[in-house]
Amino acid sequence: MATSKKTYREAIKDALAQEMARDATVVQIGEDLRGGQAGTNPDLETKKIEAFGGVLGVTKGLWTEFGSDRVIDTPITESAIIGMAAGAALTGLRPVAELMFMDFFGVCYDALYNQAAKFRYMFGGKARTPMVVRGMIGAGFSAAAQHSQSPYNVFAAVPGLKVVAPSNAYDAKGLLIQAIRDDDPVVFCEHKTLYDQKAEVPDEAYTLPFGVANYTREGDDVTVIALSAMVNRANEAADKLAAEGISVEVVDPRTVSPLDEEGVLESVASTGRVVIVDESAARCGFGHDLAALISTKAFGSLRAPIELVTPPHTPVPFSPALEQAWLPSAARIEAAVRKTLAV
Amino acid sequence: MATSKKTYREAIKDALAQEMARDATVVQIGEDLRGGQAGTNPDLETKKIEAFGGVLGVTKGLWTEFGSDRVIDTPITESAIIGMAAGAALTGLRPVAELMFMDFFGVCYDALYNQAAKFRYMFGGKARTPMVVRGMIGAGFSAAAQHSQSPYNVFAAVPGLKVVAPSNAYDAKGLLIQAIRDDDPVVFCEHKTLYDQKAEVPDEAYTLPFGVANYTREGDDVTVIALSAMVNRANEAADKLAAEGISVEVVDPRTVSPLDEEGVLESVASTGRVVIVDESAARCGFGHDLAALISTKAFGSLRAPIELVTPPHTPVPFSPALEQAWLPSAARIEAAVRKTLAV
Amino acid sequence: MSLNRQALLRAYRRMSEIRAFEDRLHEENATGDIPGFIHLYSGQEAIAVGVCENLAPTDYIGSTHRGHGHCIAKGCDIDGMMAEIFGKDAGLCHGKGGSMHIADLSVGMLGANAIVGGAPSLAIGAALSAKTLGNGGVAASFTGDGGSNQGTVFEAMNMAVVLKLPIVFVIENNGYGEATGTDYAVGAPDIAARAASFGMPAVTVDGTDFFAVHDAAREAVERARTGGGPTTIEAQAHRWFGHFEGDAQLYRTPEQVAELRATQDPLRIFRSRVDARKVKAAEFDAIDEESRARVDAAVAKARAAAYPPAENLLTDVYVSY
Amino acid sequence: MSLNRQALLRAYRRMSEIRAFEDRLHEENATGDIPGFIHLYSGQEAIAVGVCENLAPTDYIGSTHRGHGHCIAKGCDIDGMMAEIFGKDAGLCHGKGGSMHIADLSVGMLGANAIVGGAPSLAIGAALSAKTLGNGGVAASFTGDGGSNQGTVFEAMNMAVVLKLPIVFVIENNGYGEATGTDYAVGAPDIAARAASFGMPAVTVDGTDFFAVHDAAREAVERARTGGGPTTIEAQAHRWFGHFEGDAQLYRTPEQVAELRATQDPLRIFRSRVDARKVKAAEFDAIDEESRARVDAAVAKARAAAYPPAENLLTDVYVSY
Ligand SMILES: Cc1ncc(C[n+]2csc(CCOP(=O)(O)OP(=O)(O)O)c2C)c(N)n1
Ligand SMILES: Cc1ncc(C[n+]2csc(CCOP(=O)(O)OP(=O)(O)O)c2C)c(N)n1
Ligand SMILES: [Mg+2]
Ligand SMILES: [Mg+2]
Repeated sequence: MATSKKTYREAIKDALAQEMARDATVVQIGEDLRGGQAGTNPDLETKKIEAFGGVLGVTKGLWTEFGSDRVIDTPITESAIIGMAAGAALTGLRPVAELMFMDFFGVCYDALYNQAAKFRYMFGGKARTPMVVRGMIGAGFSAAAQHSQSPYNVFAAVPGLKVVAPSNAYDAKGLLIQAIRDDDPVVFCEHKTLYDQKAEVPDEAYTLPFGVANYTREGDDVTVIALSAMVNRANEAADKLAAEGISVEVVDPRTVSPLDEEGVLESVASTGRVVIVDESAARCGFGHDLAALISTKAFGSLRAPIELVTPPHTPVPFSPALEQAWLPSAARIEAAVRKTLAV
Repeated sequence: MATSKKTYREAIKDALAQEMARDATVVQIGEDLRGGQAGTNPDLETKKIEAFGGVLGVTKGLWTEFGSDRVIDTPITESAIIGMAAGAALTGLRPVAELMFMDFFGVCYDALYNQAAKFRYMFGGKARTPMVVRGMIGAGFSAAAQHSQSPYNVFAAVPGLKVVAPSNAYDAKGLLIQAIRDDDPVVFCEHKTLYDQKAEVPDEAYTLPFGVANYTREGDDVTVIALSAMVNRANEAADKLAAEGISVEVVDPRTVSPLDEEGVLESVASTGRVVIVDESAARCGFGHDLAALISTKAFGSLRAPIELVTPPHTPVPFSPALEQAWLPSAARIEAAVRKTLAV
Repeated sequence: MSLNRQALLRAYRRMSEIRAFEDRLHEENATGDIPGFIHLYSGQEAIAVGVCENLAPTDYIGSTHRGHGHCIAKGCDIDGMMAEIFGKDAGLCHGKGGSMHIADLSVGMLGANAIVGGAPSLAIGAALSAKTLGNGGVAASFTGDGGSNQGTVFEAMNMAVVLKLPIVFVIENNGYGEATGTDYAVGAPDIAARAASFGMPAVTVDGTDFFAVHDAAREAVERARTGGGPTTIEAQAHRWFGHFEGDAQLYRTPEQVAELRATQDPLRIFRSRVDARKVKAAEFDAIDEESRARVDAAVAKARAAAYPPAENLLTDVYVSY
Repeated sequence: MSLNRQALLRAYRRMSEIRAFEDRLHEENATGDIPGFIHLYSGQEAIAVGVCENLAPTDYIGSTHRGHGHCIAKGCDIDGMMAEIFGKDAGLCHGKGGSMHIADLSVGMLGANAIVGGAPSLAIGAALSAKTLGNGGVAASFTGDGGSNQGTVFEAMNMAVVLKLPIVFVIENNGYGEATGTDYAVGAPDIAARAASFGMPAVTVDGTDFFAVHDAAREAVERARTGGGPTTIEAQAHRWFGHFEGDAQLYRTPEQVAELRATQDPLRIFRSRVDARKVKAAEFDAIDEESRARVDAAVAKARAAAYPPAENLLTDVYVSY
């Protein structure tokens, strides 16, 4: 397969465009998806300005290519967006809904967690709800407390939902295509600080399976488990430690749900020491989920206490000075690795 | 203090009535709170039928005592209810909002987690938001997938929220009075299967502090941590095991957030064996949070892997046959205890 | 009222089946053998049937906690419904859903819904599917007067207008949300006018009158099917039982309910509106008899049926995981 | 327009300060020194000021992501605002909130809000406090045209009607929600009429005309204060800058913006409507000069101010924990 350097943003757009071209039942639903074209500005109509692709810029070009019936621009009404996507998924479409910031799940969560996620079970297996909810997660851009959260822990707690959080452009494309083709509702979390990061990405469509962790680097001494933007920080710490001869294995689960339990446990079994890095929450987060998994199922192979590196139990602060301290840093990961080795 | 046998329901009602009498800024907000009196049925107006106190029956009598201005009956619009409560709390009231079933948080979560919980931090400490959101949690009554959940794990993940889940009438009254007097937003989770359970409860007002676990029974061999309705099941298992000479300590954290970390760790230190029983979730639940706490902070004292007893990763099924299998049972707790002892 | 004899009989049969189903459930519930909560539809039969008689099996509806009537009207199997309500494996949802989650996509029933106001946004999704796939399909959602105050309902209305979706929003105004009067909870002078202000045609009809509902729905469905966008129908009809089985109904007197049953019976009104030369009273009586027998049989089967096997607890969460 | 000289000068000063603040932020943002996103209010000054001039410091407002104008109009300290926007410890929220969360309860400002449609339900809470405490207070909420489609906004309107709360819902219709036109996203023919259908008085006013807004708001606030319940005011005025700083504004031409600035300048319109014998042009000029100087000083202070110390990360989450 031919590949090229693509940003995480481009990789996502690629996935959307290729799946829309392949399957006429795939539609995009979201706010401002044809921004610049909506409304009835007479001075613009003739100009054929390309829609800017939503505030994320991710869908740029899709409206021009597929038109208003498949790139569906909506009012600012997330509850109707997600509910409509769920209803459409039940009845023959494969909608991809853009939630912009995942933080907005608070205004539309019922449609996702009580409806879409539960249809199949409540209806005794007689429904499928193939939909994707895409949106940004993550701190780092001074977007403040209501635009910087990473609630994938909340989504992963919901039986019926699948939850994906790619850490690089290659994974993003393959996992998003999988998400669109998947017959279950998928929450696809895009970290806002990764959009401009590039990787070598195949030009053609490909899928990556859910529930398969990626060992972004292999190592013998300590397992560091990290997701999404935290993977870079983990690798940064690992680089630093490698210079001192400390060999760190970095495991990126890629999908929070399903979780590659085996992949995680295997690495833990081989190193016996674990650092979990997680941006979601200081309480009841994905990090705690991993710690529970390991402490219940790999207790025997642990040679040191698990180290959990999360943000503090505070909202995300606005000021960059505080926000940088809020985020798990490479330095904190490094310190945690050393701590597990000191036991 | 004089005490009397009271149901969990009566204890809660007691707390509400006494706090309303004490403090004129305490108001109740919810659907159907004066049901039976609302509307303009001319045949009823003269009859002065007592409001039935909402579908939970918990607020029965309050409307008669305090009137429509303090027992505020609302349309079925949870997002406006919680938002209104948050705004009122910021500006001088101490609202108690009844959400009926906590499962409904999906239609109003923004007001709780993005607004009320974050005001104080976002506003640099210049706000207080003394509000309580009360509602039912829990499976066991065949209320099916959208009326049987226990999302306190989701709430506990939110910095700024406090989360309470009493397991008996005595705790319910003391913790609810504390919640109303507390200056932070509190989510108060009432397990629907506990409403008719009785305990000896002081007639006067009293508070129980948040963040203080209750050792419902002391023991030497294994620590069982359980919350809300699971406490009864844990004690049931403990009774059974006691007959065989196995001594189980049952720790009820009572508040999910703040969590009595010390209280939990102390027990674990003394027994070295832990079973965690949790109804919230099979992934990213409160049980995982506890397991993470213990495995990171009490690793050295653990003599066996932590056992985690949760429901499966499925929605709550309707049919009693399945629902009973869904709920963590005394038998499963018992088996888990034996397993930790077998190591 | 240009329905032919066959259509009249079919419509009456549906209404009669709903009545028999609900009246019987009222009795069955008293035995304590029905798990959970049930909300009965008696008194509102003409609404569900008046709307659904205008829909094809390939059209979709979204429903409420008070969904039995909608299910029957849309063609759900009565045995399957009854078994579901009893929590049995033979139920339409294999006992996993219960009364508040009965669904059958094969007849276009997107599910009862335990979240008040849940249906409209799902139904506009079905309408979007129809529009996108260009199959001429139409969707309808049912919401109560209480539920009509939910924000998501208004969002769905606005979305439907903006996207010109083929949908009919049915608001069933039965005077109460639980024990709270519509006159208290709906601040607007008029539910239909409120919907109209979102930019769509909206009408109010007598929900005890099948023909009034049917006419309004026919017009609305036609408009939707021909690309004319959404319509709201507010249909007014009181329920005869409590909010749920167990409701003491403090908010109204037994006399008021008796009066209701005497004067606002959708079945009796239906009969009175049909020319006795077209359909004889005995024919209606026979249908009622058959409905009761149909429901008898369903109850017997449901009671005899097995609960779901324990291993089913873990199935049907995902298509694949 | 029965305002005295002092009131006129005060109102103009507020509008002038908002203009100076926003125009300056536009420049400051280009330096790259402002963290996060900012949404500027230039062009809409008459709305915030026209409303807030009718409110006492003890009255409350809830605001939006485009909140600087509301903050200044309600009396927030300009130095504190600027420092907050720069993320400094001297900010009104000690750098923890930023542009989208500026709040100062001591002057009745319940916070800008990064959730579109967030203010109305919070503001009815403030109105409930006023009603319950019987202190004669009033609340107002600001929401954009885009936000006016959010379900929670309609819920708040219905609740306010039902409980007869002392509140004014201000809908600022500036023609766009991000890059999407109001004519597309609002399916209703008329935002104010849609609000009126919920059972309250609702008017549409020219949001570039301080006096039109002020008159409508005075009436609404009076109604609220005297127990007459809620009112909605739709005020129409375009913003001059992009949705946020960085918006390429593909949806309108530079010529359209220039035309806007030339013909729909709320400050110029204000001046033109005031009798030159009452206030001289030079006086207005002097106020503009002072506003710019005020903002100059605020920027200088904000730039010189310290970032919050690291230990502040953990404070102010709870009152007690
Ligand atoms: C979001 C949500 N809020 C509250 C409830 C509890 N509840 C169930 S039915 C009901 C009353 C609904 O009234 P209405 O919409 O008029 O329907 P009706 O029962 O009259 O058919 C309420 C409040 C719920 N199930 N979901
Ligand atoms: C719930 C929610 N949805 C979407 C957004 C993203 N967003 C921020 S501002 C905005 C446009 C708001 O438009 P409008 O209400 O008209 O206000 P304006 O920007 O024109 O002042 C959007 C969609 C958000 N912050 N919150
Ligand atoms: Mg009703
Ligand atoms: Mg706007």
